[in-house]
Amino acid sequence: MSTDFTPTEMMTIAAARALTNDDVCFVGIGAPSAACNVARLTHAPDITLIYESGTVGTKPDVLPLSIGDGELSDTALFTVPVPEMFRYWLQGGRITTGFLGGAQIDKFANLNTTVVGPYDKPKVRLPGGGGAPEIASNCGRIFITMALSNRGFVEKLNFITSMGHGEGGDHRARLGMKTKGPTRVVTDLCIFEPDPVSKELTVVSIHKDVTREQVQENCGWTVKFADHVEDTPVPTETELAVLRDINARTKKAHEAA
Amino acid sequence: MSTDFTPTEMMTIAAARALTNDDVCFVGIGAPSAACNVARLTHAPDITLIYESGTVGTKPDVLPLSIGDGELSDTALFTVPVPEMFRYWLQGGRITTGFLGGAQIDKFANLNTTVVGPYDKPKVRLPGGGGAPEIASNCGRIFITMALSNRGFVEKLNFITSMGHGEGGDHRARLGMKTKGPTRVVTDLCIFEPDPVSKELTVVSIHKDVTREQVQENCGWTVKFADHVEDTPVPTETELAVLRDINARTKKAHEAA
Amino acid sequence: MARLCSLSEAIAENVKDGDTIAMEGFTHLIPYAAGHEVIRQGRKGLYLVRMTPDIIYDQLIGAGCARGMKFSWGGNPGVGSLHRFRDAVENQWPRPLEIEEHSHAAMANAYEAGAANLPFAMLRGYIGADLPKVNPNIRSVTCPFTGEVLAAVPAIRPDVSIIHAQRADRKGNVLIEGITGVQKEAVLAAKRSIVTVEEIVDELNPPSPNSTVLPSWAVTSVVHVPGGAFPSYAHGYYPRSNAFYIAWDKIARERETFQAWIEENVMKASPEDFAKHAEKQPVKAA
Amino acid sequence: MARLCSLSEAIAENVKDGDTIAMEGFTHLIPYAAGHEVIRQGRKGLYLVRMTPDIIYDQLIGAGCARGMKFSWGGNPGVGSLHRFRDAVENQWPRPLEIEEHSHAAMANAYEAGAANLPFAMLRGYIGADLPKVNPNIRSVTCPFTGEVLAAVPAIRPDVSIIHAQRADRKGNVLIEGITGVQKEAVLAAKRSIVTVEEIVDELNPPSPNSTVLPSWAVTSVVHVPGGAFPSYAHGYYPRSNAFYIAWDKIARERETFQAWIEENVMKASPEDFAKHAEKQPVKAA
Repeated sequence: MSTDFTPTEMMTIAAARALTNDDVCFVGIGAPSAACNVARLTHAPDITLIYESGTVGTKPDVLPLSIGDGELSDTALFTVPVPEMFRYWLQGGRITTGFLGGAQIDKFANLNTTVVGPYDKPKVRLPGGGGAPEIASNCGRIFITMALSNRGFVEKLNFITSMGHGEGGDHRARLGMKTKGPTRVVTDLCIFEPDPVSKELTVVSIHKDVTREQVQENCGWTVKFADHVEDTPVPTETELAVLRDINARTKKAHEAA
Repeated sequence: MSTDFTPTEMMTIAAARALTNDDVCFVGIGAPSAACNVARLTHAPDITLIYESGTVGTKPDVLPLSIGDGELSDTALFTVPVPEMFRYWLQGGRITTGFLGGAQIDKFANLNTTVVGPYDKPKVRLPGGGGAPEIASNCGRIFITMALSNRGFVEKLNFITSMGHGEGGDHRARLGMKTKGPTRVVTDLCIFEPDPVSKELTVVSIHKDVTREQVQENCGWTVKFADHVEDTPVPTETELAVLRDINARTKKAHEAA
Repeated sequence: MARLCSLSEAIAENVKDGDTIAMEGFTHLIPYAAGHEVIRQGRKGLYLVRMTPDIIYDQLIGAGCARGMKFSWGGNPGVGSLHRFRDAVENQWPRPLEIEEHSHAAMANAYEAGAANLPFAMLRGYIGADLPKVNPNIRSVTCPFTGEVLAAVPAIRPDVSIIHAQRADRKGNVLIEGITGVQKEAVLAAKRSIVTVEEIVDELNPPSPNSTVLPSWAVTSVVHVPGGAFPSYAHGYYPRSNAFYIAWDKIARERETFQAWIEENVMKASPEDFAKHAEKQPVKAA
Repeated sequence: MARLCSLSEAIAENVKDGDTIAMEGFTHLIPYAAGHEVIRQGRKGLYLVRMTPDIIYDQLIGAGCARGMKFSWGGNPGVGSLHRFRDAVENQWPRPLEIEEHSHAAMANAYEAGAANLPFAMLRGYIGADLPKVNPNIRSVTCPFTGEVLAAVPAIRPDVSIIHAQRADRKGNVLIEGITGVQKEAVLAAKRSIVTVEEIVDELNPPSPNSTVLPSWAVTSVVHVPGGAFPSYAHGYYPRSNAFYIAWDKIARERETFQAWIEENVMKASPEDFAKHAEKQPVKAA
């Protein structure tokens, strides 16, 4: 067992662990993409990874910089037009797990990637929703991974780009959604899961050498901890080796071209 | 110039002549298919033929028996799924000419291929509309070809499968259609075109050795003749040779398999 | 993930009495072997869906498997009428057949909407046509931006869809080539699906990255049935038997000749009997 | 039929001041050379449409060609912000930019509806999201069968769409392979269209009968511009220049460095300058 790892490595590996061979996973770019490919290269070799560029069953050898790098199509089972991706595969209800990141999240796992400040006069104009609004509603369940910080984990979002559990409780069901929504948020310090009833994000596992105080200091709301908080198992040597290998290959590839 | 030809040959060749190199033509099976391919093999080598099976730019060496024979896909520029054919290409307004046949037609070029007798208790249950209802409304213009007969050319249809000029006049425009509808009906005895105002089918050309009386005897309504009725030019040797060649190849191919 | 199994298992597990069932194939790749297995297993009360109910549904209707049919063109393509279909509609033999009739455009859009998990499809269609007068499932929807009125039909969501394809790999990923019709949509719109294939291969190797593939996890059962599309054809494998389509007109015209044909060629036959049809070479290589 | 011509002719004939214009390409096959020609010809007041306005639209916005933009994700993929886009939205520099913002699903459906000649698209979308509160072009439609309420957006119908593709034949038929994005829909939804290609060939020879082909009669202009998708990529021809995407962040961050780059690499350059980028081999053969 290795003890020499960074918080980001821990985050990626902890995120990867929740995926299984049976998952058909809609992969967001960045941290989600790293986690999904670590899962594929370790315990879930048969996982189906789908990127919104239309690539289905892709097995990239290096992590894509963009959602539509050539690597994704080269290694895919097949590639469909983008309208088909959103109509038949995502809206069609064929995706078991959507894996998202975001700029900001609130305690009900709603995400903001649109604006900081008022929409009409933004303080910061972020990229926008992309696929997230419908990924969040149409996938069987949602995993989220982002580094814990006061800027990112906020009490109230300026803008809900994609709905998590809305105002909490049965809000999703009241809007007619039959999917589960966010079931896990993996950060570099801890793992949250929504409370079964209130749906408020609750710390269920803390990474090695992290304290509850550190979690609270880096989160913009008053953090709830589960009755029993687990210690996140540290990365195995295999997990770390796989992650570092793919990161090294990726760095080399992205700097080359 | 040949004089030895059958009425059906005259019909097919007369139908073929109205097509040009610039046409993108949605081809019905049977007589329309023969006419379109004679056009392609004579004066309109660059015509684009499309069959509703999804085959685009097809150049069959033998006439297909069905709308989706392998010959059509083998010789096509490309083949699209049937929903795409009806959505992007037909409804998309990309087709200049639709070429239809039918079991029954009335004087406003409405077609019936659904039932003879009441819909609920039909005397004869015909195959139904297939692509015709939307071919009739979405193609730039419609050509129709069918043999003239009292059973086929009727005063009143039991059922309008696809609308031609409806009740005549500006009926199409009143329903919001921007396409021309049927502009020519080619039979084995004569050629009809709609009157510019009333839209009633009017004989504009009569084939060799056919009399006005024969036309009237074989038509279920009182036939209108144009002020100036032309003599349909008889088939050229090339036209006849091409038609007979493809018919012979077709007969051989269909009996073989 | 798709289960690779025998045809009798696939039909027994996935096709139930009373199901809404779509066997698709637009002239090409029609799943005849599977249709025969449905007849052999004696399914009753099926609600048949198919754009072009040709011989395969004439056989199911004549054999008494069907209670109703949704369709857009019911004929023997290039030949004439479907005599068993007409006998059911005109004379209720062997039992009455409830019909719901659409245009091709509406059916194709309805499958597309089913695959896209939408409750209905809209189209610029049926203008000036009589079908909306006799089919209460043709309605309308108004554009919330322009006010334009469009035709609307319910999405098709079969209990089970059955198609035939060229090949599958051992994981159950399926490749379809040539005239693909509405088969992909029919499978994705259905709760369960069966794909019979000409070949099972180690590597699917689609010829283009954009080839038509159904991934294993979107299919319920995959069955190896060489020749299973006869008398239709499999692009790259064997040609359409136009001669059989022409011959069917006589076979199906009388109840007795039809029943004798079914007894001999379906009830006493097996899926393996289709293999002989796979041996003919296409006139042109694909 | 498509006209084969030079890029300057194609842009001069088809792109007018004030046009609604879509330059599409989902990371792959982005028509950069054509975008540069639009800047060089000094078009003004363009209303830009694109799902993922990345560097190509950052350049057009910063160069002052645009009055507005409809989009669903505006960023430098994998790198960060589009600084010229942000400067226009946050500081109205070089001019104000009216924006209409959607989700990817809505934009993809809106292109699809445009290609299908429908006035609007419907989707199960935007549930619980805030965009409908700020975008009056997100409305709803009710299913006439189930009563379910779905989101509705207007169809996208550009005056002109521009895409890049792998190859065309001499008649102007175009083949697109790999990640095809919404390019086919963008072309079919538009009044006019320009396709720049890596190669002009005698025979198109699509690898599959079901390959993505745009026939000559559905395209206005076809232009031979090898390397014309750089710094994006052309599947089978050359790889994406991730290094350029990373470098762009610094170039675009300040107005001065941006303007110097445009002057040097667009205003003083020509379409032929893209050819050098076509010489790099992809890491993996397609």
